[in-house]
Amino acid sequence: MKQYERVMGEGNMAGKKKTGTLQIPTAPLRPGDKPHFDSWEFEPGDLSRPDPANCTASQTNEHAFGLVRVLDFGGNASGDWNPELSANELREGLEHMVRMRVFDERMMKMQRTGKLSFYMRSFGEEAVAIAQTMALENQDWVFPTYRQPGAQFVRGRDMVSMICHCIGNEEDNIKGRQMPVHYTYKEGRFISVSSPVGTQFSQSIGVAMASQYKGLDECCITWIGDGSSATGDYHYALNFASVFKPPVILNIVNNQWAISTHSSVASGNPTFAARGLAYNIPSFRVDGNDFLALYSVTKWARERALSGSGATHIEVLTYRAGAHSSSDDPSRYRPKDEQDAWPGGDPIERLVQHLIRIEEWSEDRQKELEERVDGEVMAAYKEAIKYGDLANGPYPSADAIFTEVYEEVPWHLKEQWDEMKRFGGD
Amino acid sequence: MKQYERVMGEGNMAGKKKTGTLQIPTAPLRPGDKPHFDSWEFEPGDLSRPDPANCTASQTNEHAFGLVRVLDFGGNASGDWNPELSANELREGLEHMVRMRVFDERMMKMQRTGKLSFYMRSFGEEAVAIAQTMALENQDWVFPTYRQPGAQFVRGRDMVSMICHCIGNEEDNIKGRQMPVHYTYKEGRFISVSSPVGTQFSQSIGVAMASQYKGLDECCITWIGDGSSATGDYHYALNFASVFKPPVILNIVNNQWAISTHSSVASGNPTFAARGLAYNIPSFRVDGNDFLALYSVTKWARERALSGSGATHIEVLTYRAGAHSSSDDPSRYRPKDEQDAWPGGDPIERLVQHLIRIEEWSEDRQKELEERVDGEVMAAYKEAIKYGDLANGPYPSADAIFTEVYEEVPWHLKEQWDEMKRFGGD
Amino acid sequence: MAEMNMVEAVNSALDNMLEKDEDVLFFGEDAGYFGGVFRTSDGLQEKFGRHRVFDTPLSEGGIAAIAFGMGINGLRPIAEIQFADYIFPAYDQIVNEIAKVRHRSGGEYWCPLTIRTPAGGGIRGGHHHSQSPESQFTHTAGLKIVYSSTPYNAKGLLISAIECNDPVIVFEPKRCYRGPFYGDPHNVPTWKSHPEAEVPESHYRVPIGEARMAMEGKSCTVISWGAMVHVSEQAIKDSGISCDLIDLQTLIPWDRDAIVKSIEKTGRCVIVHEAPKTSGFGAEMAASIQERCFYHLEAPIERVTGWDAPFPHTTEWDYMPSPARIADAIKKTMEE
Amino acid sequence: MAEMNMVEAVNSALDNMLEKDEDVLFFGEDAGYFGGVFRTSDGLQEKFGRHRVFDTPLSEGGIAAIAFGMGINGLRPIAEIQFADYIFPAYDQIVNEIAKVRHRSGGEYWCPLTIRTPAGGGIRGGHHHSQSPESQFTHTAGLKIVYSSTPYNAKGLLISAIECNDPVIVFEPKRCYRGPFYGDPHNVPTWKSHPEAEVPESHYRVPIGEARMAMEGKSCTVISWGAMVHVSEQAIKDSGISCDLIDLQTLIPWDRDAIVKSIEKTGRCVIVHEAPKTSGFGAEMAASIQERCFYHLEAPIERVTGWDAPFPHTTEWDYMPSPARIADAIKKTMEE
Ligand SMILES: Cc1ncc(C[n+]2csc(CCOP(=O)(O)OP(=O)(O)O)c2C)c(N)n1
Ligand SMILES: Cc1ncc(C[n+]2csc(CCOP(=O)(O)OP(=O)(O)O)c2C)c(N)n1
Ligand SMILES: [Mg+2]
Ligand SMILES: [Mg+2]
Repeated sequence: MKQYERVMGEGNMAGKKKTGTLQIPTAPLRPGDKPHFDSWEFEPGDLSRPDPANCTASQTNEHAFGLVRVLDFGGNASGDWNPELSANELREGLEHMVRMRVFDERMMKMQRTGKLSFYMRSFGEEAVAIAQTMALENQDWVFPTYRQPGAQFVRGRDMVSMICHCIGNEEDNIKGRQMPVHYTYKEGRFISVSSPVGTQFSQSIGVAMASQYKGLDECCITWIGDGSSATGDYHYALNFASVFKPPVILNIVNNQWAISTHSSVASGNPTFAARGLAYNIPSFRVDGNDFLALYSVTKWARERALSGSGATHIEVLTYRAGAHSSSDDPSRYRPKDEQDAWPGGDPIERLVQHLIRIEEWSEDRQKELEERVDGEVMAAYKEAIKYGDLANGPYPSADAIFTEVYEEVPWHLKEQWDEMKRFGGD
Repeated sequence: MKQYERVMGEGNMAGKKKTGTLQIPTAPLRPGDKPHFDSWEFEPGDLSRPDPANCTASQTNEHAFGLVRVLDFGGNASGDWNPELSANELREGLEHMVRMRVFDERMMKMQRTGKLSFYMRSFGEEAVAIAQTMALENQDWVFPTYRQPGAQFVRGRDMVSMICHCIGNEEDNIKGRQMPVHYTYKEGRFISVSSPVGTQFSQSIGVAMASQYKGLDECCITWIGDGSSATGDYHYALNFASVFKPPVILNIVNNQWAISTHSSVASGNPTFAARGLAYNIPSFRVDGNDFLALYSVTKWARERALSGSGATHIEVLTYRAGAHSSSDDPSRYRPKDEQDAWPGGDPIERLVQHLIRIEEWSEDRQKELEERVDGEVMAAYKEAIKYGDLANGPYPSADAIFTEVYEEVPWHLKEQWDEMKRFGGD
Repeated sequence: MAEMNMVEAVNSALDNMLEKDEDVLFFGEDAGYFGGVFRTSDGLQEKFGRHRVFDTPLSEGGIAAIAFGMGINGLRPIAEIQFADYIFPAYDQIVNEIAKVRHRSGGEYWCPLTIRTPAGGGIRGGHHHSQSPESQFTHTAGLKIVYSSTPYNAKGLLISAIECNDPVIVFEPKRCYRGPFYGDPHNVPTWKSHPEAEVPESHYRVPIGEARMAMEGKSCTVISWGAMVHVSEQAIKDSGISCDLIDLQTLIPWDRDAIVKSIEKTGRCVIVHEAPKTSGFGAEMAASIQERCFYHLEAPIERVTGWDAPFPHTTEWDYMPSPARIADAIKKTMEE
Repeated sequence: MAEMNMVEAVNSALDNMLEKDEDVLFFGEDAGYFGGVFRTSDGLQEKFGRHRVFDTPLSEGGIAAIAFGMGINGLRPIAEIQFADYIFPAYDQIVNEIAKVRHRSGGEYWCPLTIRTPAGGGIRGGHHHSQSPESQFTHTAGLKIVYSSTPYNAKGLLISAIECNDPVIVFEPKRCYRGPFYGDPHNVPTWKSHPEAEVPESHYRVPIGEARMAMEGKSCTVISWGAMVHVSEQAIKDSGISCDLIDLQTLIPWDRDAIVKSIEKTGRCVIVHEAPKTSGFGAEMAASIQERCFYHLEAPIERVTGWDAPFPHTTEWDYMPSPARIADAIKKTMEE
């Protein structure tokens, strides 16, 4: 018997039939449609830079519904948010971004030949981790998702060890335990990536509270995706941040997509930034392909964090230019070349354009840089595969299944370990 | 070895010592302090009544930070939100509120004598369930917490059966399975109360979606506490509501306390209502002790829900005048008589005052009502205990442990049931 | 009849039920337009409309919660959890709410929902795309738990789950979506010509609560579910010992009669699952079997399982029960 | 030495550790100013300050998450979950994150946190203030699980948990907070004069991984934990049979040596827990014991447990294992 038939028969409570049914949103454009985005109303200079220590949430109302920009589309930097970086700093940022992109391309190639099981690129979003981490101090904690590996370059991680992780060889510092791109790099205070999305967002509050408890000059930065902001952890993070005011920087990277799901299914609010206002946390929407704007807002947020005023909530507005991962084929769910229509363009091209505009760079130097980095990546790759790769081994010892589950191996694991060895697990 | 000592030794990443530590909020007043609240800036008539079908979230900005009121403290009703209820409707509401209060008092007495294991009153918050349910149609679904039993009076539930539930006797319609106050009353579309707080809030979205899917003239109303709005379910509810626009009315009852925890620990935002704006949902703060304002905003929300425009988010501003439950002693954590300082006064007194003011009621009639209701409750009580009570039995048969776990009893439960019977479980 | 792989069989079950009963809805992350990351709902949104088959926000807790609400309000929701590893944010809704609502409401409300989710290892998924968390749901009364292993039972069990008036969690071994798995990662067969890939296109049921005798023998009873059924089959062949192979299919309520009968015949029992050993469902089965069949057992009941460690990425073949380990356990029971 | 009930013993453990190590913080719902709904942290905020002992928002998921963050950043957080029934919103953080962080990070990060939570029935708590969900955490490698039963081990185990560099979940039988429980709801003794209520005021440990021999005998081994230890004691007395009574204390990793030794002596085993039977931790123990002690067992291992149903309110005494049921099971093992 169907339940609601019974209900409807009972007590004459059922309403009358009316037209209409569920209202299910979907992506505005699908394969076959012509890629298109509304152009942005906000220009560099439109939004003020409030005092970070004393800023209230409502003072950022315009920032949450607007868009903080520094670079215009002609490559000029302007406005209160211009961080006035030196050319060297800009070139450093550019180099990291180029490195990230080249690295990603190399890894994708290796993935296709079976040397990695899986890969995820930062393509189109390289500025996010790199500009934001550069705006911090080295003692600050970085709590990334799989789309912020770039922070490791900023913190000086050796590329060989990154590749060794991805190809799951003997030298993988996490011993083949997690999938590629699930980096851990404690020396650089880059906290371990884990697959369940969102969890790091709420955990970051505890990281920041610990720093604050100890009275150290440290903050924690973390990110979450547009899709993942629907998890409970997003709410926990914002809410605990509103209550305890820890030194934390909470970023939503709105790259428009969560695998095949458009951001309009992630939230009914056209700006993710504005959600932070509801928690009484100053909130900004930032052009995520504008290196300078990202840098600047992050620096502001750090200053605020360390003043004791608590969290900043930042929507990083960008576009996932590539597939979700090596397992994904976006041509099944979005228009081809949609990334070319993105109003924010490409973060690397925009920084190059700026550097050229201020006469600190040239096409030739860019080409040179790309070649140099390509060589670096190739060299690192060659070094890394010496220790094995997923297709050919050698892998981390299977013993690593049993170690570091606990600080010490308990008896039942010891028995199982012996059992495994009997069957050739080394 | 301590973890952070190791970290601090590594790579020279640790920051310098600075002053300051965790920032932990607490209640503004504690036992011994003189009870005090800021008086309210908003008067009846201050806030407009937008068109429910077309209202945008931002049109309710003032309503979310303000306070919708109809009754002033002199008992006059005014403003756009005046629902213009008939005297009979008002008296009906009053009667239900008085019934609720008398009922609660009787149950508390019974609890003290062991006839119930536990009890929770609606004291000071009687208007919430009663005004809001009266503003709905009978086919609308009511998804309550333990502080909205009053909705059952509106839907015509027999008091005897309510008491039989609370005292866990043979006639308890939920067969002694849950604690007192965990009512189920399907005939009145009052959905079962369960103890884990917050869960009903997200579930209500599914209830409303089902009604919408079927194209019926129905909505769902639900509530959550100020404390409980920190759960993930709160976020799921608001977010799914923002995406799917189901016919649902989402209330946060901010009664200032979550057991001993002040609302300043529940959220860093001084208004709970404003959170809804972040989800692009029209949001109101309403005087929860003002029967007329509550009724009116709820009616508005129903109209909106049935227009297909989706959810409304309502902060019901009130005060938990009693203890959290029969197990609680609020004198340990808040000033004595804090409830008397509450700017919103008492919901029953305020409706009485209004009815007298419009010459539809008198002190005598009120006294008469109270006596009549008291008699009713006493009669129901006497009837109910005929079927047993927790102190003396008879209880629902222990067989009820095994039934309705599944639609049919599977073999392993049958075996256990037999086993129980061997030991005298009847 | 048609030859289907497991993805097609699941799709066919959803298709049949969406067709048959307008109270049936299907939703989940990437489950609508895209048809699911494993393509199990491919084409269904197009066929039935966005109000029947749709994408949700990335929120397993919210997905379970709305399924609860729809269920008590008369629909038969089917919720997809993209990977079983991501079911845990919904754990509270499942174990405290969905499982208990019929009972707690004195039978006035109930929740005929289905949660289906790809589970298990063998796809290089590491910690969080490989877990097989079935046992973590078996302790909660009110839930029914099934675990399919072939195209035929994937469809038939899913239909039974959807039609069941109790909440059912359906685990599907993702490693077997496109072919059976015999424990050798280098041998990647498809379902082509496999007898269990013969699947009716129309509606049929595989009853909840009944195990399937996958192979018959006489010396030892091997019990398994999910991908491990095929690995066990291989192991039995390798061992050269004549065994009953029981594909459990339903974990709650499990088919004790079938198992007791087999063990009374064989006197020996090996249980194989890929989830960790400690408190895996093999523990419950072993405990129950020794209670019931004490005097028939000629050797201790062996469990061959995943290790008590997080599921690894590169070394997953050292983690999952292999034909060699299973065959060894079978032989061990024979030596006692 | 002082005489303490379990609430005082827990309070004393927290007090000692807050005093001893400034990395220790304690927090939870109503746990700060108020001192906890069971008063276990009474007076501690006043003594140590709001930055050491504090109230959190009502969000178990958030509580576990911040404990994780604090743990990997060098503190030793102790999080209280107000009732074990409310631990499930934190389940994802616990099983997918907290349990795995040491392993997943190649040992670079770890999380020395303690979650303590009152569990179990006997206080008329109905479905959601009575559950004893320990087994739902035992399947997840990386967690240690302890369950106290007396003031002495409540303090000693909690201190060990706080000092442990692995995450530990500490279950406390709320029914025994103020006195042992012998299965008769009308007999409400306090801890007064009970030998296990003699508790040092200073720091001491009860090691994780060691069981306690609560009674010694020769004919049957009774294994239990939490409140059921006392009920089992009563049952043994009532049965008139000479039994070892083993208070397990630690579930993961459990003290197999102690148990094997006892069963090799007695040849019989009864396991008692109040959580539902199916996939309760008794299942794992029975499965492991039959594996290890097959030739010593003279009768099937019996499990006396809560029923496979939600925990009831009015009829809780028909639900929880009673001395009569336990004694009956002991006798049954003797008859075989
Ligand atoms: C809790 C959980 N549910 C589902 C998944 C599967 N999954 C991995 S990434 C992803 C989409 C995430 O989208 P978004 O948050 O927007 O991040 P992006 O990939 O765009 O950077 C999904 C559904 C997961 N990893 N964790
Ligand atoms: C998930 C969960 N955690 C903890 C509790 C214990 N508990 C019961 S009521 C309550 C406080 C709720 O406060 P609030 O939401 O403000 O509602 P109020 O009691 O004030 O109406 C708590 C912590 C619970 N029932 N469920
Ligand atoms: Mg995204
Ligand atoms: Mg409250």
